[in-house]
Amino acid sequence: MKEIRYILGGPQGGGLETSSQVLSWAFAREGYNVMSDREYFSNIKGRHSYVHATILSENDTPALAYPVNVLGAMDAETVFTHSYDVAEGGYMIYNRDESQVKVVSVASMEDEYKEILMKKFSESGISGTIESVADYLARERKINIIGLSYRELLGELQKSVNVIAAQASRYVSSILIGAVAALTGLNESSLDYALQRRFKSGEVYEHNLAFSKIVIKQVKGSISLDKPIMGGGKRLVVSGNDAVAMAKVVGGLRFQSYYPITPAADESFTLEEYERIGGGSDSIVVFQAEDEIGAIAAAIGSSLTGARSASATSGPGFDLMTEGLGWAGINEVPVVVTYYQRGGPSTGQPTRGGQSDLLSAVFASHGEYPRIVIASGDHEEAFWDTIDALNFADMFQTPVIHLVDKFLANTIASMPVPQVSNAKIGRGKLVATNLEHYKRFDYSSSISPRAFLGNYVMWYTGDEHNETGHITEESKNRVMMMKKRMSKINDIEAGIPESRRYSLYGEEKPDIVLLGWGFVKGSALRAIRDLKVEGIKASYLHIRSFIPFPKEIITKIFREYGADRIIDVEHNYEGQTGFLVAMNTGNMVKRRILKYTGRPIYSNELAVAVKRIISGSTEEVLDLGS
Amino acid sequence: MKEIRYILGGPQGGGLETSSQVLSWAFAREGYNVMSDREYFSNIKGRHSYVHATILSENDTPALAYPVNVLGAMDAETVFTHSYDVAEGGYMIYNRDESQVKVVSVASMEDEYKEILMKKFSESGISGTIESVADYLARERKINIIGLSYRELLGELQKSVNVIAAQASRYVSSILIGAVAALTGLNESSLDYALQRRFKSGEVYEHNLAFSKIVIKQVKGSISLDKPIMGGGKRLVVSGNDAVAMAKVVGGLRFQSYYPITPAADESFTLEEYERIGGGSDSIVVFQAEDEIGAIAAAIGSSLTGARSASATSGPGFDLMTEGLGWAGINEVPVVVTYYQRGGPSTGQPTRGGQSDLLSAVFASHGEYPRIVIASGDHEEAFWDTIDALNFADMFQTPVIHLVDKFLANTIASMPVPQVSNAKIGRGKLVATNLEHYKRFDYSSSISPRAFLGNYVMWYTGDEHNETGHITEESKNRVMMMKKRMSKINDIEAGIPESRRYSLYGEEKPDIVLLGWGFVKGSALRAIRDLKVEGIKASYLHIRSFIPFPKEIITKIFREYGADRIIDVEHNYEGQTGFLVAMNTGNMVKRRILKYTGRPIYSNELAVAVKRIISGSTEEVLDLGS
Amino acid sequence: MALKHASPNDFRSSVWNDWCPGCGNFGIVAAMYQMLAELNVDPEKTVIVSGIGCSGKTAHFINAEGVHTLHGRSLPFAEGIKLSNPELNVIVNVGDGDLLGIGAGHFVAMGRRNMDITVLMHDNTVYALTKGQAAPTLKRGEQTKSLPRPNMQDAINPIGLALASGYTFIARSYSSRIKHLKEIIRQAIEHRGSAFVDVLQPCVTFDDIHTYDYYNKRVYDIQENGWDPLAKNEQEAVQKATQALVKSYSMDERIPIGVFYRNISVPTFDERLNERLPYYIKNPPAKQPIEKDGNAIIDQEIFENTFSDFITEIVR
Amino acid sequence: MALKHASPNDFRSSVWNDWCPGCGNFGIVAAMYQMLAELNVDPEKTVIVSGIGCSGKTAHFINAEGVHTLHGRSLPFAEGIKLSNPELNVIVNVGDGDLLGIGAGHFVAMGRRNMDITVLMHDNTVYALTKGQAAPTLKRGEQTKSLPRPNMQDAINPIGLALASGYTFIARSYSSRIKHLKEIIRQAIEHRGSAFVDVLQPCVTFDDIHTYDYYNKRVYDIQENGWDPLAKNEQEAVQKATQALVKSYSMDERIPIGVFYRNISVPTFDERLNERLPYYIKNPPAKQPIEKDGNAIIDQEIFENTFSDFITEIVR
Ligand SMILES: Cc1ncc(C[n+]2csc(CCOP(=O)(O)OP(=O)(O)O)c2C)c(N)n1
Ligand SMILES: Cc1ncc(C[n+]2csc(CCOP(=O)(O)OP(=O)(O)O)c2C)c(N)n1
Ligand code: SF4
Ligand code: SF4
Ligand SMILES: [Mg+2]
Ligand SMILES: [Mg+2]
Repeated sequence: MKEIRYILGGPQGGGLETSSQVLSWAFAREGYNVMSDREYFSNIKGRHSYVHATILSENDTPALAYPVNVLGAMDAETVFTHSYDVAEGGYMIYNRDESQVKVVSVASMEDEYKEILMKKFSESGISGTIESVADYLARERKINIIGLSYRELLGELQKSVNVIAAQASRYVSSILIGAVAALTGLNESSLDYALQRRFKSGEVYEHNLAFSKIVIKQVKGSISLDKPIMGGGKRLVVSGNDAVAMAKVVGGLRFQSYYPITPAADESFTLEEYERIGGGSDSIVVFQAEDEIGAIAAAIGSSLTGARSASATSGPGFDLMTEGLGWAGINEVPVVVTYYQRGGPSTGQPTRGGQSDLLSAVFASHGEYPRIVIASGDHEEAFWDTIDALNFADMFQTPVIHLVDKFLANTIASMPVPQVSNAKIGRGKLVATNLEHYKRFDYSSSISPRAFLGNYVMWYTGDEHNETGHITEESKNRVMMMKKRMSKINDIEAGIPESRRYSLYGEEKPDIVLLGWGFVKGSALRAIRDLKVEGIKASYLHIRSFIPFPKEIITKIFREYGADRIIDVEHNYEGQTGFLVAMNTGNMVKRRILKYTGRPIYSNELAVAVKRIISGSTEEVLDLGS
Repeated sequence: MKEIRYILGGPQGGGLETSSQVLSWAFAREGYNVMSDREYFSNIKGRHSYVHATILSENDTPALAYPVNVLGAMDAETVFTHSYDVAEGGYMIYNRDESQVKVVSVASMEDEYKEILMKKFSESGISGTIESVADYLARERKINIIGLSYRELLGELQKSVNVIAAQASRYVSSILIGAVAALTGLNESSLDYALQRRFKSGEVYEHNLAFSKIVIKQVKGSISLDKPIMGGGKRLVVSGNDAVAMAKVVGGLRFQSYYPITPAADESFTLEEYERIGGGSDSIVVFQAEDEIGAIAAAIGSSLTGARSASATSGPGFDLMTEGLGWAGINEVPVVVTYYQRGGPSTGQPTRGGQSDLLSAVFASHGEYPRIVIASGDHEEAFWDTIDALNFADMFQTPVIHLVDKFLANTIASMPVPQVSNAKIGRGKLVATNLEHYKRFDYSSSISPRAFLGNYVMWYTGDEHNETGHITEESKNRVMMMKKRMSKINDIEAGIPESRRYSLYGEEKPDIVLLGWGFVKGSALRAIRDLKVEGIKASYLHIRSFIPFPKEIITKIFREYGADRIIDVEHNYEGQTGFLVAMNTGNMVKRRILKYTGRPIYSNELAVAVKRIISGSTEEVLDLGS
Repeated sequence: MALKHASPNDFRSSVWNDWCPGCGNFGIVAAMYQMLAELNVDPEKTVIVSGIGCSGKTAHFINAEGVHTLHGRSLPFAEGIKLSNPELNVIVNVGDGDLLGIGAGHFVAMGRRNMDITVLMHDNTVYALTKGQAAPTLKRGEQTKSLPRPNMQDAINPIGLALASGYTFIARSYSSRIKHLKEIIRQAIEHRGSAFVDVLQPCVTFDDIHTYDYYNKRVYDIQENGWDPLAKNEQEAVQKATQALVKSYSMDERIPIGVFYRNISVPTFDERLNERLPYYIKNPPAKQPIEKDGNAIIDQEIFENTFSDFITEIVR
Repeated sequence: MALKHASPNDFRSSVWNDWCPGCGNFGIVAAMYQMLAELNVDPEKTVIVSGIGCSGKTAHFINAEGVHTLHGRSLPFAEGIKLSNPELNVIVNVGDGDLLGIGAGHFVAMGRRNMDITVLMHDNTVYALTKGQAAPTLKRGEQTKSLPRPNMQDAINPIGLALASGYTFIARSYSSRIKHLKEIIRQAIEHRGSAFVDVLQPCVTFDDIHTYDYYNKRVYDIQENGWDPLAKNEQEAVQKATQALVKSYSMDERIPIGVFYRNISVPTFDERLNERLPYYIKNPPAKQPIEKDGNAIIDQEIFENTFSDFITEIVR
């Protein structure tokens, strides 16, 4: 097979994330492309969480899709939850000590889901025990069931490495490492490497290594995964949070303020870890503020001194930043907000993903000021977009909102090691030294030469002001200052070319054009390839910037193909991109594929939905995935 | 003349507001229609402020326009500032003791304006003293100059009523009352009435009355203002703030939270004054919160108990409310925010007007939830819209944003006394009593029956939840709950008919259609009448609701007249309504008349701009008024 | 209506509790179940307001009105509820990050009002639900499990802050002394005015410093040591407050729990309102009818009388 | 660069001052002009940060860097400035409504950090620029000119709140005792750490209670009375803090001014940061070059070394 997919599930806090990292590392080292999504509740311990990974032998971005080839279950809830997720001929690894556990007795499972499952089970003739599920899967769906006694395995571990029972039980999640390694025939050396990478040398590493060998011996069966195409070289294996953090370091960030919020906070922790840049005398100040209002205010204050400054947050925090953004806007302060979208509205689905914050980002804060809003579709884009965001902020002296989402943030992916020589740093228009009288808001051009606090006396105010930054309410000045400030919109239009605002993939003369952004990318690219096999010619227009908007290309595709052949694909309810398409081009989006369950759009459900749309449906709402 | 206009100016805090109120009352009592705008700096004492009023003998809404028939100046700055505002044949009253004061020496005048004026003066051959201005106006512009010695007048007052000099000087602003009364031949009894109304009986009343008589004797000249058409009955004379406050009382508001902000706060003070409803046992709790975050949170909390609840704020405060609004949205809480727009962005122009907060109101808060956004164009609309807002909130169980602006808030206008029997109160779907198990978010319909805290056990959470209000992250429930909640958008579309969303005025078969909202109304109505005289047939489409949007009528006018004959008129830079027109109908606005100086659009400049557009201009930016 | 002879279990909701096994929050909710049962409160007249955090889930675990609000905003939500229906018994369960970090401004403001609301702060020294960052209760230099470096900010002294803000009942308890906690909660609820309880709550997942062991060794009851927290007038208030402050500073070796301060000389906010609006407590906003057969209850006459200052009769 | 022999007038900006005649703010800004001149500071190295209110305009009246921020947010703006360029001398002029009303959360937070910033609170008991509503410094029951009813909320004790929040320099002065005020400002600026000065400032337009007369009769200097506010270690800190608190409560008949508390045993935030980032003070964020000829200063080698934990070599 060119690719395999697996789901590993277990209770939140049970070590699953670690297992998934180890496997990602091991596969990446072999030269596979890896994409591993993590789904979890807003909960610290006990609720069901899982990783959903695709391992691709080809040199392309893997997409998330169903069904999977392997389901590895730490606990009964995983078996129940994902019973219908495995492909025919696939494998399920579970704990046979739990064979008699019943779905009704799984306290941590939400009632809503329990009801759905029990209904399905009864339709499938499943009595409700783990055993009955396993039997059904083996019988009806030709799935290879591998029931292991986790108790016995841990017993063996105990014997072989001399740990006490309580400690051994911490290794349950490692069973899944062994199982996947065994089925895919992962090189032992790669596994060893990945374990070392994760645990360094030491006891835990050794126990894990020993344990994986024990498990591998027990797991019968194999999946023939093709050898990877990539033959050598270096790869980066990162989460979206990490990719952004790295790029901020490269891009010259020197101040990051934040207030903890899922799924943004991990970016700040990574920055904190690498705060001493290259171990030298340069460093980034990472500042935990008392709230997001303080975070944006501090980032703006810092930016006034000349330090590249940013914050990272999610919906609730972003709401609190809106007033500050307006101040940055009227004062022409470069500042970047990395906006990690999650399921909204309000607290919503704090650990699930979404793309429903687009409009609130585009229109944040009262009044009018120029701003830039860009969005990233995968880890590589996120890396380079972060650097762009910092440059754009300086170039246009205005706030930049960089939209990413929880899917990206928490997905681990392999990508090329960035060539940092490609990372250009432009600080924009800075003032020449030794001026007699400095005017921060000099009318001579829309972008006035910038000086930093500490060098010239200057004034800033959130009130409308004159060239020197003092308050004035005079009408003519108001018109001039508004025009100067707002005409940066033209500079932005001119300075960020249309080609930077989108990417177009797929067929040259498509029957159907998918329109999407952010994390839709991976699944859309895969779906159009799959559709091609079925004889459907589709292309994917990936929006990378909302302000400035890719007006020309969108106008062109509407003109060339007509609204009926354009499908907006988004992780939200309203198809928000459609609003911006109308606003910018006057074209009304007529067909939509939407998903707002907080789970990512999978390429398989997307392909099916596209076909439904082709057959006449105007809107498809997706809901695959638990 | 059918109408007269005057400007009265003086230092902020110098009693001007009072003089203007007295005159408004006096004219209203005579049966005139009155509209009196107040322009002032974000300053407590000393900066130039002025009132700009139109007194109309016909039974129609007066519009603000230039030039004026009378300029009454308390101080030199007023003379300089408004030198070019008086019509030929008009009057200027000033303090001849200040004849030698020079424009350069007026410290309180902003440098930007001083420069402009000095340039104009030198072009007009004015040397720069008050006297030189007066001479110029008399000579070149046929303006009747009435120079009074304010010192002598106050001296006379001192003699006649026996006050000390320091006290007498407080009456400078009253000179303007006398002057306007004298020129317009205002009935003495009306003036007496108005003074009593303002000061009750007592010394200040008496001094004012005596003083006005002294002044009237000195003022030579007269303007023949037609007798008013209205023959009797009662009239309301209110500011926009007051009209909204009254309507909240009538509409059943029982809780208002606020944090002081210009120009919203006066509404809350009026509510506080009338907190004991009709003097009975009912009352409104008016709560000064610690900030706007607290204000919206408290209003939502209050609403959960069943009390009709609202807050009032302006841009900076609204930004801080966005997170709370999202919570109200996901929890389906009726709550009203009266949004007084001022000049933005950021602190902007705190005491000036604008309409630049439309998009931020329409898209406030991350994620997606149903909301209603309505806007009022004059005092009467503001009154009835306030009651609608309260009803809509209850009917659709969702936040309602009621957009007004500083122009409306601070303008005093006469209007009919509302027939409160027309004020219907609909509390929406309430739960029948004595339920066994209450589910706040019952799926049975998009609007679930509502119960109040204190009656049934129920749960609310900002997280996605199930029917009982407990958190759930399950996918199917998410889809159902989103659909239930968001489909209120359809209920809103169905429940608020298209005809409620706009008003159409003017010619049946127009050459030009003006599109506007809010305070544009008065000037637009006047402008289309003036244009008619010049042979231009225009109509005015007044948008009263943005969510739901008047899609049908706008689609219709674009179809019938074409984009080239539709002009968007707004108090902002971008023509924000155009974005919403595109979004809702796919039509792109092509012509715009915009003003963003913080001063209202005057009917005369609007008419001129319309003609320019007709002659081919695509955008006109207005800047009349100091 | 109140349950007859309510048992603690009657106040347990049907929602599965997903706190980590061993979490100190279990002790807090257990004490609440017990106290609500003992007080035999009406579940419909008792509102549990919470913020966002592990602690915020408390509202869902209790069978009473539950309002799970926004991070940092539990107090103004609670105040709105109380203001419009003062008959309701309002209890706030809130995290230390939520209350004293993002929510500190509201905390200070409520003290100034002495609103009759009980605030139970789940003091676990971390932002638990976001995975263990330093909360404002963590001392400088301490490095709990998930901190990459020792904490850089000083801890707030919650008792000191409550004193400065004007809370009239200020206490501390400990989640695993359930009996003590329960009694403190009772007193806090029964106190008329703003009551603040700092509940020491081990977070077994992220806080490896302030463990059960840590607290068990250190806590002692200041009432057992004879401290009388009661202030009956303004003078006593200053005296008790400063002494309470001195007590609150000793947190390293021995940790005082118990009632630090109780001031009964300050009118509550509903009393203050009732002075201004004489029918307020009897007839609060939530209980007033606002319509009759779909019409406003304000008729033309009331309207014109009320707003007579704005109305003029045209006289020619 | 610093002006040679600067005079107070050198620090006066060209902006017309539009405060009401007689406003207490004039005294504050006069004291600042004098002190800035005496300290002979560099106008470019001195940043006046202000909030929104009459007080907020101060930044425009002073000829030094001026950052007039948002209502309630002056402190986090100031902190961002200080954090990225600790060389700058950051002084905050802020209203009492701004700092202790909407901004109270930030006030508490900064105390925890002991950032080396001076906060001068213009204490005029009202929200002046919005026309005289009660600020958090106005006592309950007081009814200043534009209040329709007596104030319903209790006043904050600013000294008490600053103590509870961890400020290490806490003082009070009075706008018309310019010499005293000037000296207090000097000490506040010279103090290393978070300094808070409660400046009594008559608002002649809206506050008819706390007039010059009112204060002139009541203020007395606690230093003249012999109070030594200095705490040199943690133990002294508790002792001085509680005594300072007792002093701060007496506000009705006689109003103490002077330095209430000064603690030199707490490291400032830049010192804390410097421990973690050893070159921080010498080479802070604002001073680091981030590009060379338009390229990132991080080259491929540094990048791969730094992030080696994320990089793998493909091995088949
Ligand atoms: C405005 C906003 N910012 C950040 C968050 C993210 N957040 C969720 S829980 C939490 C921390 C909770 O800590 P604490 O209040 O101490 O409660 P605990 O989990 O420790 O009980 C944060 C910061 C949020 N929900 N809203
Ligand atoms: C978020 C926000 N809310 C409200 C306001 C309106 N506002 C302007 S000045 C002011 C009060 C200022 O009072 P204070 O801080 O005491 O300063 P003072 O004018 O008394 O010096 C307020 C509430 C604002 N600018 N921003
Ligand atoms: S993370 Fe800590 S506070 Fe949260 S449930 Fe677990 S132990 Fe309790
Ligand atoms: S309103 Fe008060 S604080 Fe503001 S300038 Fe006037 S006197 Fe000063
Ligand atoms: Mg906590
Ligand atoms: Mg003040």
